[in-house]
Amino acid sequence: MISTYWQNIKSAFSTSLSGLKTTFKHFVEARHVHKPVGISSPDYFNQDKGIMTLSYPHESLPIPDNGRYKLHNEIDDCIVCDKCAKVCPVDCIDIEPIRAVSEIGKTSDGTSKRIHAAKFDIDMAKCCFCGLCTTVCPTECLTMTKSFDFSEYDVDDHTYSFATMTPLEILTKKKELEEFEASKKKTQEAAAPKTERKADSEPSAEKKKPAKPVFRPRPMIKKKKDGDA
Amino acid sequence: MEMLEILFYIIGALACISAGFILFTKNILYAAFALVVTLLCIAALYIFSNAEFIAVSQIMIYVGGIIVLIIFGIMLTAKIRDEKALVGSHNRFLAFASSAAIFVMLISVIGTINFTQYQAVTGSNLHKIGEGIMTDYLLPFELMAVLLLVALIGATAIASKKEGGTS
Amino acid sequence: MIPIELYFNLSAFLFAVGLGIVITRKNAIFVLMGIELMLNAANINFVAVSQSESGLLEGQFFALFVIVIAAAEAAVGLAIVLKVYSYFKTIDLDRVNELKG
Amino acid sequence: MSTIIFFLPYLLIVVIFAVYGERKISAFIQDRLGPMEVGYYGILQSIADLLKLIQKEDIVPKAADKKLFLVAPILIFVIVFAGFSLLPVTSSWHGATAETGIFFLLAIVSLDVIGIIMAGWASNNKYALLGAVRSAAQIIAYEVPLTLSVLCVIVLTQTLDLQTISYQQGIWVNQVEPDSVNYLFGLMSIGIDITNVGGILSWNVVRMPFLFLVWVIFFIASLAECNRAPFDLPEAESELVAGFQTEYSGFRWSIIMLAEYGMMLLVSILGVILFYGSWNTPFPNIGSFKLAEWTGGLPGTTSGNILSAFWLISKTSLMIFLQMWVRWTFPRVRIDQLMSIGWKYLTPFALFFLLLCGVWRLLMI
Repeated sequence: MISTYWQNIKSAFSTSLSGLKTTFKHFVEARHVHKPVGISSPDYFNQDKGIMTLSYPHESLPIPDNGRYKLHNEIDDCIVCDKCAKVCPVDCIDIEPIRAVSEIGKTSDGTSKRIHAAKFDIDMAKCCFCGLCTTVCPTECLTMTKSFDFSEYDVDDHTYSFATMTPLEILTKKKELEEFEASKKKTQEAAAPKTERKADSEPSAEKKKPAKPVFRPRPMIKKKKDGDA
Repeated sequence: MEMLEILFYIIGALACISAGFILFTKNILYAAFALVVTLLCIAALYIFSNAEFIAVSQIMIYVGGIIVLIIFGIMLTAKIRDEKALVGSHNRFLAFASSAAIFVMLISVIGTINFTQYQAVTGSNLHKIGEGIMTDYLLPFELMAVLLLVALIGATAIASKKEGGTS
Repeated sequence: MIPIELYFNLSAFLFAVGLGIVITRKNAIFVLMGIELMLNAANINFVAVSQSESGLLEGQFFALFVIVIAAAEAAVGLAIVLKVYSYFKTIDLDRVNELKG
Repeated sequence: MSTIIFFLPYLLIVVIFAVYGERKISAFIQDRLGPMEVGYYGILQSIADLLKLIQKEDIVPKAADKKLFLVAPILIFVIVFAGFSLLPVTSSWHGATAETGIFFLLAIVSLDVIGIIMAGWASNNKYALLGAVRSAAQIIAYEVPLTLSVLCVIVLTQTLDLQTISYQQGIWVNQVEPDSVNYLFGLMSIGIDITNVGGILSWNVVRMPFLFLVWVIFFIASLAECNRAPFDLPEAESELVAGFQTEYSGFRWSIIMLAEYGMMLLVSILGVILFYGSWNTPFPNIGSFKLAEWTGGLPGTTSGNILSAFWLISKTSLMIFLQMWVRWTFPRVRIDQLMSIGWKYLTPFALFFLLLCGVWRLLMI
């Protein structure tokens, strides 16, 4: 009974002092501040004392180059194959293709481009960062970048448009396609026998349908922000 | 009138007003806080009469101790919601008559006293009080200490929850 | 200096008020407060007299003892009030009228 | 000249810097940066907070007792601030000449309960009332060891006047008590006269070395009196939201905060006066190096005033730092632990040291 009393006093003093010592050590070590050094740096584990906090907007840890954050589409390399939109589990990619009358160019890896992208929108507000779209992309034009800080005041601003075509270009391309289809039909009508004609005319009629909503005004046409910190 | 006297009248009036407030208020908690004001005013009057030690004792024991006890008593026996903090009064006529009679009697008796022999002096009397407590008034002082201890234990024993008066 | 009559008159008034509180109030704690007020009124007289030239410190000693004993009285008194409250569920002195506990 | 004209602005400045300092100290102890955005290194953060608090609406809960609710914070502050009226600032500038200085300060500390209970009751909120009752129980319980530890010093100094106690701990003691002699450790039998050496050797903790342990008791009890961590049960935010201040907002809440920091400052200054030499310099006179005279300054002169105020303020700031350091080190104690620390450990030891101090005093004469 009595011995526990004295033991309590002893332990109270020793634990209090060790606690005070610990906190004072940290207080003194607050002279050191952690540098924004990434995990890839060899001296990442050498900074074991001092202030851990980074004053974030002013400084931030370097992101590895293979970070999986904001999606980016290199539209010059895109062949508008629509695979990414199909594989996306949350349907955040919205593509409107216009078939070109002829090959319009080549991507950097040599694939020929045959479809214009009238619209290539990615809604990053919906994106779940699974990265499936980047795996299926045949030309590797759709990639995930290391830019992670792209907060906006309006959720609509999270829709990023990668298509570079102007409304006028879209109209011209559509007209070109229509003319091409019409001329193709004529040549086909002229060349093909009558029985085949019916079967052939149907897909062309189908093709015409999506051409109807020629241009929808997009309120959120916005320059892609360069969010790399 | 000099400054000190004006101050005395103000404090005396404050003491009377707050005491009157205790008499007429219905809310018991307001009464307790009015009693705080009265007791503090009385402490100030002690300082006027060159009794600093008594004044501080008054603040310490009365205001810091007894009033806190009383407020605790009020809190444990009344609730702010169900109007129990409001307390009525009775025997008003009897009370008025007897207090007025006592007041008049006291005032008339005080009027007959010759106060000229009591000339106030200033100066420290703290050491005298200390010496007095340890010499001439040692027995009452010790008895007071014992009484306080007994009262403390008694109060705990009475207020403890156990039935049958053990402890 | 302040004439001693003033202290005495003030003390007489406070005593009368304290008496009034003790008589009119039904609540036990109110009555206790009235008693404290009366004790204080007496104390004022003791202290006022003790400032005289002959150094009658007896008045201050008496006041000191009164203050301390009032503390003891309040402690015991409030303990009793709490006990009464737990038994009668009221501290209205008119309704606490049974002797058999 | 009244010390109020010094203490009112000083208290405000101390509160502003203490709030900032508390945030920074807590941040550094926890390896954080603390406020960084407002001003250089966040130095204007507490001023921004103050502006925010003043702008806020003064809300009175519907079920609250309006009059008491509005008065309570002001009462708390007034009571705490009354304590400052007695403290000395410099060697020749002191507050009210009260013979019963310390006794009055202890009374002030116990008066504070009234305001807290008033705030807790008037809020008409369970948490507020629980916090107020806890606070009252705690303050009354810890008044006993606090008073006893102060009494240990009083036994040695033989006076209740704060300015006399201050003079006794330096080389100017003969200005208030002619012909008194200070011996090393206060012991006449050692026979080393240090009346003219002064410095740290004449501080109360050195005059009676056991007073350091008494100061530990005083410090713990004063933490409990200020309701500061680890004894901040009345405002235990994890259980009682904010205790008796739950319902307060804006200006009135900042008044309560001001009173809390005022209480910290009050007990810090009191601790410095009683144990650590008040406004006296820590450097003693060594031979012809009159360090105590150079760094202390003759009372009454300009340099004396400035230097003594500097020593008092810097020592007090150190004490406040200590309080903050303790706050950010220890977790909150439980209510039963609190009571057992107060009654079973601090009070008996304070009584024992009181006896020891009495014996020491007998050796001093």
